[in-house]
Amino acid sequence: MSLRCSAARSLPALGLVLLLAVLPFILPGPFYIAIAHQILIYALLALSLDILVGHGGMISLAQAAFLGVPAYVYVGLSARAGLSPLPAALSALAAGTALAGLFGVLALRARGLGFLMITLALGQVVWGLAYRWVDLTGGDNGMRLSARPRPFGLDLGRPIPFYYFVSVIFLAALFFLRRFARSAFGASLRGTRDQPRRMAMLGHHVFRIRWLAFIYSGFLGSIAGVLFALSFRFISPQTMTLQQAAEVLLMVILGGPGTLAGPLIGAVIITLVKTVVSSYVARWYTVLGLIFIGVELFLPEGLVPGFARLRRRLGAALLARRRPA
Amino acid sequence: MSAQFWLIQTLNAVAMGGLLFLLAAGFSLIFGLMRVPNLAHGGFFMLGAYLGATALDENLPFWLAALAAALGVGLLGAVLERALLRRLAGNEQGQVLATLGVAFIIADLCLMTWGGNPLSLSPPAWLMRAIAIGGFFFPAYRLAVLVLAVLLAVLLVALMEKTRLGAMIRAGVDDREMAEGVGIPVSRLFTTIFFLGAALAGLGGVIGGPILSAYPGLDTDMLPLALIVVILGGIGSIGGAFVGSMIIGFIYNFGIALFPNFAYVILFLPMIAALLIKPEGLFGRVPQ
Amino acid sequence: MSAALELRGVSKRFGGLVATREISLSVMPGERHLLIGPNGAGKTTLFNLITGDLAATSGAIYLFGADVTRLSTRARVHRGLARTYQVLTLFPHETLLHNVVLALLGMERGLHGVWRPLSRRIELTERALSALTAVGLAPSAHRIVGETAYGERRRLELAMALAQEPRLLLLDEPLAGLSREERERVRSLLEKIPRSVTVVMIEHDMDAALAFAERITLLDRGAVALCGTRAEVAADPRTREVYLGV
Amino acid sequence: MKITRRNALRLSLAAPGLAALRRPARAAQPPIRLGFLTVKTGPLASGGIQMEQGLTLFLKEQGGKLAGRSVELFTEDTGGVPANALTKAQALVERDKVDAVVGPLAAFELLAIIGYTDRQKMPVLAVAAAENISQRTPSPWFLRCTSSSAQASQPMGYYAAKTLGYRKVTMIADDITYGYEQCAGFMRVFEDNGGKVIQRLWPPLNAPDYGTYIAEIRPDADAVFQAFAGANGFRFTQQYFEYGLGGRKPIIAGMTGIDDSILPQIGNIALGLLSTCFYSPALTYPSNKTFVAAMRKTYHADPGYYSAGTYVTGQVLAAALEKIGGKIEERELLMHTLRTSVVPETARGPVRFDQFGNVIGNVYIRKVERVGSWLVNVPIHTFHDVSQFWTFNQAAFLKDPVYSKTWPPTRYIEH
Repeated sequence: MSLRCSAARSLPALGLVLLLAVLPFILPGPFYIAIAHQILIYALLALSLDILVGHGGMISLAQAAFLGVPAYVYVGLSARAGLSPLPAALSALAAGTALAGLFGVLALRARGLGFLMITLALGQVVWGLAYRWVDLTGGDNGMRLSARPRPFGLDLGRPIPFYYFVSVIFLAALFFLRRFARSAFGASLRGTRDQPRRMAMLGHHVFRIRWLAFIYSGFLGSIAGVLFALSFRFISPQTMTLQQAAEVLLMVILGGPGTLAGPLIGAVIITLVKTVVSSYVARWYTVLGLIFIGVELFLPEGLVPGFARLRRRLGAALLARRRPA
Repeated sequence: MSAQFWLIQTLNAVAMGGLLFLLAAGFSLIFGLMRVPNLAHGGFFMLGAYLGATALDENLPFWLAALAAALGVGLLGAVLERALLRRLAGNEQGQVLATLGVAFIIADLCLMTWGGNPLSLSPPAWLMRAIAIGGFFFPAYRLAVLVLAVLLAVLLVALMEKTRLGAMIRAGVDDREMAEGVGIPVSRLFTTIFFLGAALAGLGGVIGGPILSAYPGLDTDMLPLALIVVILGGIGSIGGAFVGSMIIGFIYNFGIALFPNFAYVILFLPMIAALLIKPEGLFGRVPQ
Repeated sequence: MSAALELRGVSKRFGGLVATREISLSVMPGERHLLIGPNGAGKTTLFNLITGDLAATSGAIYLFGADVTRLSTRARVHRGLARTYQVLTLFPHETLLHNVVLALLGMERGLHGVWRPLSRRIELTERALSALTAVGLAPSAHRIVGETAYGERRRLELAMALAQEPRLLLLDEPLAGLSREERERVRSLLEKIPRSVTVVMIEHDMDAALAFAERITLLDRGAVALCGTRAEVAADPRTREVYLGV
Repeated sequence: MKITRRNALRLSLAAPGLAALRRPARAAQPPIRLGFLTVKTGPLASGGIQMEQGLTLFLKEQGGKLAGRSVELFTEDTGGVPANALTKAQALVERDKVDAVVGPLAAFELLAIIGYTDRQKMPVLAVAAAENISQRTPSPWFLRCTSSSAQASQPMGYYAAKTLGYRKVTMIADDITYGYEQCAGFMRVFEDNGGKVIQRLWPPLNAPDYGTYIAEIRPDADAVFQAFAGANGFRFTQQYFEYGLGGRKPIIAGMTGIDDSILPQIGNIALGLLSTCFYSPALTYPSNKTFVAAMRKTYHADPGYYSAGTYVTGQVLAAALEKIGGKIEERELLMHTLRTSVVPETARGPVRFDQFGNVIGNVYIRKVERVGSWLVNVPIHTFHDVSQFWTFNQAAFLKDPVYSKTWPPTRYIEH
């Protein structure tokens, strides 16, 4: 039974791997492949935020900083200091993760709206620094990256190799998050979300659990940040605006916090509306707003859990109808 | 720094504080009483400014234009409460997402209706001048805004503390079931609160209009300010919101005058500090 | 031998309101101690002070001879403290087993891994199962808490506390709201707690509580009105005055 | 909502049937696919919408055709966000297979896409003013028909010192590169000609209020040079008058500070204000008269920096395409022709281009006057054929760092 069970659980995962593998051959052209890898990068950022939001119950508006700061570090170190890609990337990850540690120490003193506001403020401070510290960041002009690296002779400058590069990293992160969700740490983190006082009474170090959640979240978010720098080959303060932070949060809430598929679905929808639908619908901003409202009215737990509920209910209704017959 | 510098920046600070109170009072009311983090508040404010600009274009007197805009935005708020937020009671994430959705739509429809160019709102003619104070000039209108903010604060405190409506609102918020048990129409009260909060935002938009003007992006410029004021002032306290507004007015004006390099973060650093020291806000009770 | 729990002049004020006033109390290892008093006497507040959920305004708290007044809840738990709640405080969307597993995880030192699935930690599952077995919940181990009966949840509270192998156990009305049958069941579970565990209990069911307790403290308006053996307290007129008679 | 916006545009701009009748030889040619990056949502939308107005008016005027080929216009909204600008540029290049791109609006958008468009060998006819794209880090595929940031502020520096006779000036601008570059150019020329910049103020882009800054303006300044963009220029000017400074300390503005698109909103207080720009709606060139009339008729507004920018860009592109027989697909030829041709008659006057693809053309010092029922920035002085290098030696200019907050260093500001 356990064999069958785990096979059934792996089915969606296998489906995703397959889909990502064949996607470049289905999509009509390189533009859509670029959109696909962008979606994966935003989805990775959303998944990293979901550690805080979905598993930790901490609604943060600072996640865009983990897109921006590692990207700045990567571009700065490789374009200005001439560091080779790997050490530059590792430094970027370290910087992003360290920033997460700092954010955690500060933000975890507050709760509820206070937490939301302090993360908003932290994100804005980083944004403001990027804007104003012109010598280091290039101000609003930002910084450019001349070329993507060529690890093992793989030319990441071309769309399809880069897409697969991002896909593999994304899948690895997804796999990690799946383990994370089922691990002892994941269980403890959800415990602190539901009953923080009880968790302390059970001997858990609530602050440390939450702080580590920040670290993991920041680390995964930083991976998205480095990929962002490689994808767009430039970085500017606009990557860290409140708008961007809100967008990532919306991806999580839209798709369904605490699920693996939710942030991915949220990233797909929001990115597609922004990049593709906006080519055809002038009032795409209104479309996005209507999607948010519609989801909250009809599937308030988010798309993925909401549809699961609908399916269960539908299944139950079908069963009920079959029974008397 | 000369005495004149301190004087004029103090005037600037309190005038801006008054403006911020007009912005934040409605947010504080809705959040404090109903626990709804209404992220469409900036949109309400901007919509008020645009409606006011249109009303002024139709040659309505300024105060009437302000009332009309307040009424319009208030009605929108009431409708939103009935149709949308009512169904999301207690679902904080849902409220965040849904009110942001409303904010997006308001921003987009304003852009569609009024175009991208900034619109000016003319204050009443008798306030359109600068008053000479000790060797420099200060806009009369800003002083009027300050006076209005003080009046409004007094009025709101009186409404909440002294009137039957205020007593019913407080009862309904404290214990909904018990309030319903003694015959208070809680459902209508909640709509009233939302109407009032949104109308205040709309009013603020028109009153702030002659200073800020109406332009795309006014909403996102103002929303963080409303949040900061309410956080610093404490949640759900009109008096706190007033004090918070004044504090922000002073921090902003003296901050950027004395530390121009910190202009981008001047409001956020003190907020972080305040939250670290007193997470529940400087003047608020702990929200649970 | 030092006391399992000792309070020295512990007070707690909320603004102008005094919740507990200069409470001093000593509970010897292995003792069964009962806290009684009318509603609002400060019993649960006292528990919260002992666990560290609330910080005492003044006074000192000792666990097994060590001053824990400034220690976190967690540190006190790791010194052998456990409690149950009057208002059920469980993880309602998880299984009973998972609830106990969380209790066991809390006692582990060091960091929890993010890689190894919790379900593969057989030893944890087994220990949790045996804790559930001890309170008769083994058959319900895989049910979701939210779907179980109230009585079962009360026993789950107990199982979680006992799974932590505490040296000092605080029970906040473990019999509250239970049917007669369930009450008997929990009573016999309480009887079976080994003497290596010191128990402090708040309980309104006087028959059960008096049968269980050896020493009794009577709280009234946040202060200790009386403290003594079962017989002494039962005989004292003040008990009748502040509590039993009213 | 115009869901089939693209098709609608194709219908309205091009009439293939008619074209076939008139020019059978060219009818076989597929339409020119023109990409357009603009901003239609968010805070920068005002400029972006005007860009669209200018370009669509121009194409409509041409009957939807350039050099005899019908034009299919692909418009994309970047939202004013660099990452989106790049994605939209990719959409235009890879999905829509456009032959050239008009836009984007903001410097940071241009900087975000230029690496990509260069790799794709895609001609970019930008409005964005970023200095270095036409100076130290040039792009072979870049053309600008408007002005680099300092191209118009340098003449203003000269005019302020020599003609207006100002000795001490306070500068105020948005705290972004565009602001720094305009101010640096103004300061350099102003001080070279005997003036002193005694104060610089940099309000954040999202400053709620300028009262604090206005109160700080030094009393001994002869004038204030304001180089804001978009709604900020309008708000600053209005508040400046609110504080009673309007009548006593003149404002001189950069090229977007008191744009014609916002003049009606500023109202009569704007009368007499001076500004510098590559364009004025009051210019008497025939094509400008047509343009202004069309703008007034269609949009009830005068053209400003952004709409004139795309209109002139359209004229320059049209002239080049005429020269090469509409062969826009031959991009090297197109770029070469664009950069080497002299267009004697655009709405802004005659233009030609330097080796970096930046325009050489007139810069006008303008004064707000009432012309009929309209407030208009009327030219009062013309600097002819102004280059982005002003009168400086180009080689020496390029050896210096790019204009910024720290270059050139301030000489007369006390710290």
